[in-house]
Amino acid sequence: ADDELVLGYMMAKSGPYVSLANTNEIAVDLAVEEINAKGGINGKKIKVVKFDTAGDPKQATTALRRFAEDDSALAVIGPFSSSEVRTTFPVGERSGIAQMSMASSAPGLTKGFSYGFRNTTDEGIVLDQVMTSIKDKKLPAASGAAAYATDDVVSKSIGTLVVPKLFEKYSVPMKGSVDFQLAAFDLSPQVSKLKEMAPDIVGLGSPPEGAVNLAKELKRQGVSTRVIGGTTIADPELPKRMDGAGENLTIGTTFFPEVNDKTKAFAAEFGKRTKAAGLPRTEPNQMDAAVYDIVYLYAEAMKRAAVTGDKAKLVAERTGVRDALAKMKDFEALEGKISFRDGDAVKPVYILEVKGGKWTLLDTRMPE
Amino acid sequence: MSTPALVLSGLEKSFAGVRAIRNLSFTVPKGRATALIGPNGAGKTTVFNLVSGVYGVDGGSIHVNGTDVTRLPSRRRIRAGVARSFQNIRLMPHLSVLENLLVGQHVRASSLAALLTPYRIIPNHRWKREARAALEESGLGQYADETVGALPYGVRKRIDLVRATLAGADVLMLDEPAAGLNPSETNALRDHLNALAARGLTLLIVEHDMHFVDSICENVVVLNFGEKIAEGRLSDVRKDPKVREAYIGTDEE
Amino acid sequence: MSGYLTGVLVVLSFNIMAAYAVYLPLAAGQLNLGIAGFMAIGAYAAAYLTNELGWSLWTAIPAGSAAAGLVGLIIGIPVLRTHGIYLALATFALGQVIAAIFLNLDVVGAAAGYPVATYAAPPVVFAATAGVVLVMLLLSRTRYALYLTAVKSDPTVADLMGISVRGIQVSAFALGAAVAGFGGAFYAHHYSFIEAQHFNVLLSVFTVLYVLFGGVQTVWGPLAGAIFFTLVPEVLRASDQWRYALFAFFIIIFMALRPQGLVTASLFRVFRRKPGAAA
Amino acid sequence: MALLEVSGLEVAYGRVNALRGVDLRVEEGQIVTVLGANGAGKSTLLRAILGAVPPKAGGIAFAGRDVTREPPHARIGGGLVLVPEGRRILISLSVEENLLLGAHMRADTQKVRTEMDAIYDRFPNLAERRHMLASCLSGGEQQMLAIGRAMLAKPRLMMLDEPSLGLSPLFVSKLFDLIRELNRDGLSVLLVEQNTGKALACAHHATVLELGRVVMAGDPATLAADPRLQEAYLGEGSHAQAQHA
Amino acid sequence: MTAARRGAAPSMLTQQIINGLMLGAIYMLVAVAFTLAIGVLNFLNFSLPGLFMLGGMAAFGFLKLGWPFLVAAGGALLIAAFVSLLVERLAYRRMQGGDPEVPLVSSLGFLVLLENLVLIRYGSDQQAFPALFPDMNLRIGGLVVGIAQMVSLAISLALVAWLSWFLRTTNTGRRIRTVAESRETALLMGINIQSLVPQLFVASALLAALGGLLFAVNYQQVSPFMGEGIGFKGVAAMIIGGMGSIWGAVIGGLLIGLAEVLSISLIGADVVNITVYGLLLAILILRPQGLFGRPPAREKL
Ligand SMILES: Nc1ncnc2c1ncn2[C@@H]1O[C@H](COP(=O)(O)OP(=O)(O)OP(=O)(O)O)[C@@H](O)[C@H]1O
Ligand SMILES: Nc1ncnc2c1ncn2[C@@H]1O[C@H](COP(=O)(O)OP(=O)(O)OP(=O)(O)O)[C@@H](O)[C@H]1O
Ligand SMILES: [Mg+2]
Ligand SMILES: [Mg+2]
Repeated sequence: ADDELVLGYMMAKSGPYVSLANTNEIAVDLAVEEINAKGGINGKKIKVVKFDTAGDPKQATTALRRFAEDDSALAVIGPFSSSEVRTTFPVGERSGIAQMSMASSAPGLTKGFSYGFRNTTDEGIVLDQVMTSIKDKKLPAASGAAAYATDDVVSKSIGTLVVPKLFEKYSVPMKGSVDFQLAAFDLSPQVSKLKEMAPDIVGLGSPPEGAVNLAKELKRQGVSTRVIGGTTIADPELPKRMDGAGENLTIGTTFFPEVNDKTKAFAAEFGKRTKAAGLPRTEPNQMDAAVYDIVYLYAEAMKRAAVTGDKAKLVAERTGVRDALAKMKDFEALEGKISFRDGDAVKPVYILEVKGGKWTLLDTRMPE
Repeated sequence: MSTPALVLSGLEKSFAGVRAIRNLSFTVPKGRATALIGPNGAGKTTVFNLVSGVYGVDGGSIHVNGTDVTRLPSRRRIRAGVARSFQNIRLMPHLSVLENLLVGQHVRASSLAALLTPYRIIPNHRWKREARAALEESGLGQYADETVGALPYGVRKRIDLVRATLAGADVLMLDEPAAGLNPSETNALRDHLNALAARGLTLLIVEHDMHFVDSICENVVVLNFGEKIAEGRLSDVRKDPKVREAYIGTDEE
Repeated sequence: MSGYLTGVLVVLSFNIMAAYAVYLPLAAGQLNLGIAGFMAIGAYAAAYLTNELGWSLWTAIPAGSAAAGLVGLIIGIPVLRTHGIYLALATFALGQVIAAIFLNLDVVGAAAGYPVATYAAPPVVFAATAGVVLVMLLLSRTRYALYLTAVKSDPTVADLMGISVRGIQVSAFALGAAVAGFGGAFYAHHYSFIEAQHFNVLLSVFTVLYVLFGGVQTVWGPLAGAIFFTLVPEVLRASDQWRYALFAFFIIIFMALRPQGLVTASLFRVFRRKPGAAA
Repeated sequence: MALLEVSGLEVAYGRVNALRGVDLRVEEGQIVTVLGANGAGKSTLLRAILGAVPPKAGGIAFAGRDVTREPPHARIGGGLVLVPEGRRILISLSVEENLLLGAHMRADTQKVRTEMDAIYDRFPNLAERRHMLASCLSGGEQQMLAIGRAMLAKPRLMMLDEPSLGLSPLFVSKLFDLIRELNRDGLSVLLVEQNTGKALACAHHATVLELGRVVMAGDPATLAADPRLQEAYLGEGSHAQAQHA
Repeated sequence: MTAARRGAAPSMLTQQIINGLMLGAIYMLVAVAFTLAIGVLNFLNFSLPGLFMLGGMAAFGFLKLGWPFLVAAGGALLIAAFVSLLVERLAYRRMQGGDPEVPLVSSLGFLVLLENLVLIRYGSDQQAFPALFPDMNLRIGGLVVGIAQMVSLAISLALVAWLSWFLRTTNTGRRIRTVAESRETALLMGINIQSLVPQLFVASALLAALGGLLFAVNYQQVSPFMGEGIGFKGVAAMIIGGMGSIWGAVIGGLLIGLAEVLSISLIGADVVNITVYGLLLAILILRPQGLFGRPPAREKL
């Protein structure tokens, strides 16, 4: 209807990313409810149309086509994964509709797209902050090694580019690297190699599963080293899943529930709603926070562009939303102050460490 | 005298050290029917398999219409002029009768154009017409579009024969064509074969029914343990004590 | 046309092309579980040609298809020494190896994937698919198709009938690979991005699945299977997390009731008989 | 009471009616032969008696028991054994394993061994090839194997579907001798044969099938003399044979 | 320093070989399960990876309910056996007489169904399977050997030995081989297919589920998709060894495990698929029937 502002939302509610993404919807609904309760934007309510892409690039383009051509959406929340972003950004660019991903963190995805945004932080920046904290706190860092999944874009670029450069920058001698497949369950050969290298820190590029398997195998073979990682493994339940292993694991993330009252309140409300929905995880992860903020970012952009939701002005208003986003500076969001640089969000990084089987906040760092 | 249709000389074949064919030589004259008989396991089917190239020979040579085919790959032998039927019927069960016959025509329709012509769209296509005619001729017209798998043994046996004739080869090797046919059907088969022979085809027939052999073949070759033990007119060979002992038995007639 | 419908039909188009790529060798008795590998070859080759060498879509796509066909031909010759389940597993391994090679090939982005600049719009994809279906329909009416069945059902006898069994097998394998490459090349240029991870075993296996589901007795089977497998999950979209479970359940029940697949030869025989019976 | 009693048996393959109400009796100790042209339904009859194809109507009683609803293995366990059309040798098993398969339901291993030796004596071709894969056997040898395999199953009623197919004349004679001999030892036989003369000569009772129906039945000698039968199933050549026998 | 290095190198290689053999033991068990289904029934049973997963996941679920380990394990095996009977009923039995590839469709349907049902119940995450003992490893002079893995190796070998004897020499073995070659003939020979085949399905399901269970115990993890990768490698192991050859499956499993681990440790995980599946491809091209398989008997003309 004309009295609503429509946002499209690509969910990854089934498929490979469910465990990370299935709570996102709660966060989106929460944000929309909050905004609408306060009277909406420009006197109009926000309406979200949803489409489950199952993390599949083909379905994601179908979703985008639907939002752009059938639903008259003003902008699109998502898609989730890097692969989806690669296929939907070109379509969005041709249709002139903004998209903002909540999870894809592969380097350079927004390059060449004026309508493509990400509320995520480049893993290079995150790991750099982790390393600075380790140096600041004078934790042992005499030698390093890299471990990464080879068949995942983000993981591989962390392992082969980010980590070596990082160690060079902080003059940590690099002893070597080991790699594994995403689906690998047996990391004994890799850990046997690491055991021989005996580094102080291991830079890890991997999804959470790899981190869990690596931590357990390190423990089995009796190797003690500090594993550091980025947002790819920032799973609130990771310490629990590692079942006693993974002590000292240190990561950077863009969200931690215990930072301030706002985050605590969000976490509490989120916990209530997920429990009511019968979801297995009740603690918000960084994607939940990111997608929550995306709704607010879009709301702010729509306000600034003074959109009306009038179908006749759709093309102009979509461009208006994009332009307002691109100019966004220090927007006060749940995750902290957010600005956009070349389509990517610039926001605070929280350094967490596993202590006694729990995440603890080691440090908070603002980007330069 | 014209070149013989088939000349086997000094053939040898062993399986796992057992000599199944031993120094076997015989000639099949053109345009006539010759029988190859012998007890079970004598090596008759093996001879067919050697001539059609299913097995390579261990020694000796095979000439078809004067050409040496001994080293020719099996799929080329039918082009050299020798086609065969099978003792254990080998029709393609999921194809229709007509389609089986079309496969049989392959040697004569193997150009790229023939291969890629959508013959099933063209009504009354020439190859289909020919196959149908051949079926009608042997009284099987009604089965043309049936799936082969469900047909009774005797019918399949006769389709197998028609398929062999459609290759256009002038030497036909038939492995027990009358097996599984009842006497009246055997009579029909006899007429069919005599008609083929009258057309100038050369027949080499393996058959255990001596009356049948008698009524078609002038010459017989008798095998036992892979060796030729007799050759000549059936009436003469029959009297040979070696043949009686090994093959026909004494209580016959 | 609505954007959603366009999206779904595009997916359907690629599924149809993949289905025929599986169907061709399957008609000759070869279960090719590595079809995704050949799609990858077509996709990467064509994308490389348009991206790096500036070829046009109209030359790059046939070239990509030809590249896949050629690889199929060269690899088919040794691989087709195996039969039955061994062949299926050999092609499976082949698909894995091809995908793994692209995953490590830096000129086309390796694990980071390969963005493709040239774009093939939906109507182009639809036309290409219609072309593939038409060619398959025509082909199924030829002796070549008959020989595929003959070679599948009794290679020994087909050989004795003078048919070059190897020739038929290798050509069916290579043609299937070429069709896969054709589809892959379009895929790359439609979705503007390819990554080796996409061309995985499951893609191959699922393609085989819907071809068998559609039925391999006639050329219509793959088409029916692809349509079914694309549309039913869309219909089940509302059922949320139960979607795939329901879908699988449906497949099992359907196959138990109709093991020969959706479209069978006897179905057509019934149609053909009807006018005769009326007369 | 008859050993086997088939009444009103009907079998259909889809729309094709292969048997349309067949009645047949085999008394204990009898040899009964079933004759008929190709496609008459002879093989179908034997398969239906064994239970390999389900009947549409009619009943089958064996050894005083209604077995119409029983699965084949129950019937075979009761002594109803078939030498099937087309031999159905298992090509991936050795000759000896094929024979042992015939005895797979028997527990008396020792006895099976001695019986197997007797079979090897009778079919020396098999003895020589006992450890070879059965796929190597010649057509006739495979037929011998199929018969030997059935003998090892301890039959009460042996059904033979064209057992003389592919056997040499000498062996055909031996086969019929064997059938008579087994019959003398108490085995009942249901014989489908194209070698009409020989079949009639050894049978106690004959039945002629045509298009799935019994068209003639009775004493073999009378049937052999029947002009209708002679015309349809006995060529001129075999006529003499039957007379002779 | 250099001396230490020299001392360390061979020990790492030894450790890697041990790692490879242990991994191979898991593949082997799956390979044997596949041998029963494919080598014996000619049925490329894609539900086996699902049953493998079920072995691990169901045990995990029962343990979560607080059941003692042995009961949970027994329950998991039971469930797998039951599902396998359904597979036999709905996927295998109904499809006889058709193309050999056809039952593959519904068995794959079962795989998808099982995975999604488990996913709905437990989520797609990999879950931690509780450790049975605090440390299940033998440590001998710096080498680490998993006890659970040793046990799986032993169980696999024992099962394999018994199975090959059984199939070769017993009446049941011959019956099974008959069914494998031709159900139709088996029926005519009086083999009770209706009871024999389900038994085989149960047996192969038990093997697969046992594999999954041992996997869960070994690696202390389970997930709805854990069967896929291993299932495929298990089939590869079986094929390398040669179909129907049980000892072949053993050698194949160990070979694949070794190839995987050695290529990771000597070259990198990048090449695992290339080496493992390249090995499979090469062996099939050079020896189309696998290392220990016999070329299929062909019907004589
Ligand atoms: N492929 C093979 N491997 C091993 N032995 C074989 C093979 N083919 C044939 N033989 C053996 O060679 C001998 C001759 O077999 P062949 O089939 O030629 O006999 P035949 O004369 O046709 O007998 P029949 O009249 O019974 O058909 C037989 O003893 C058979 O066992
Ligand atoms: N599996 C089947 N499917 C369909 N029809 C069949 C099938 N088997 C047999 N028939 C049909 O049933 C009829 C009887 O066949 P059957 O094999 O019993 O004949 P027969 O008397 O044994 O012939 P022959 O002497 O040639 O062996 C035939 O018309 C045949 O086409
Ligand atoms: Mg023979
Ligand atoms: Mg018959």
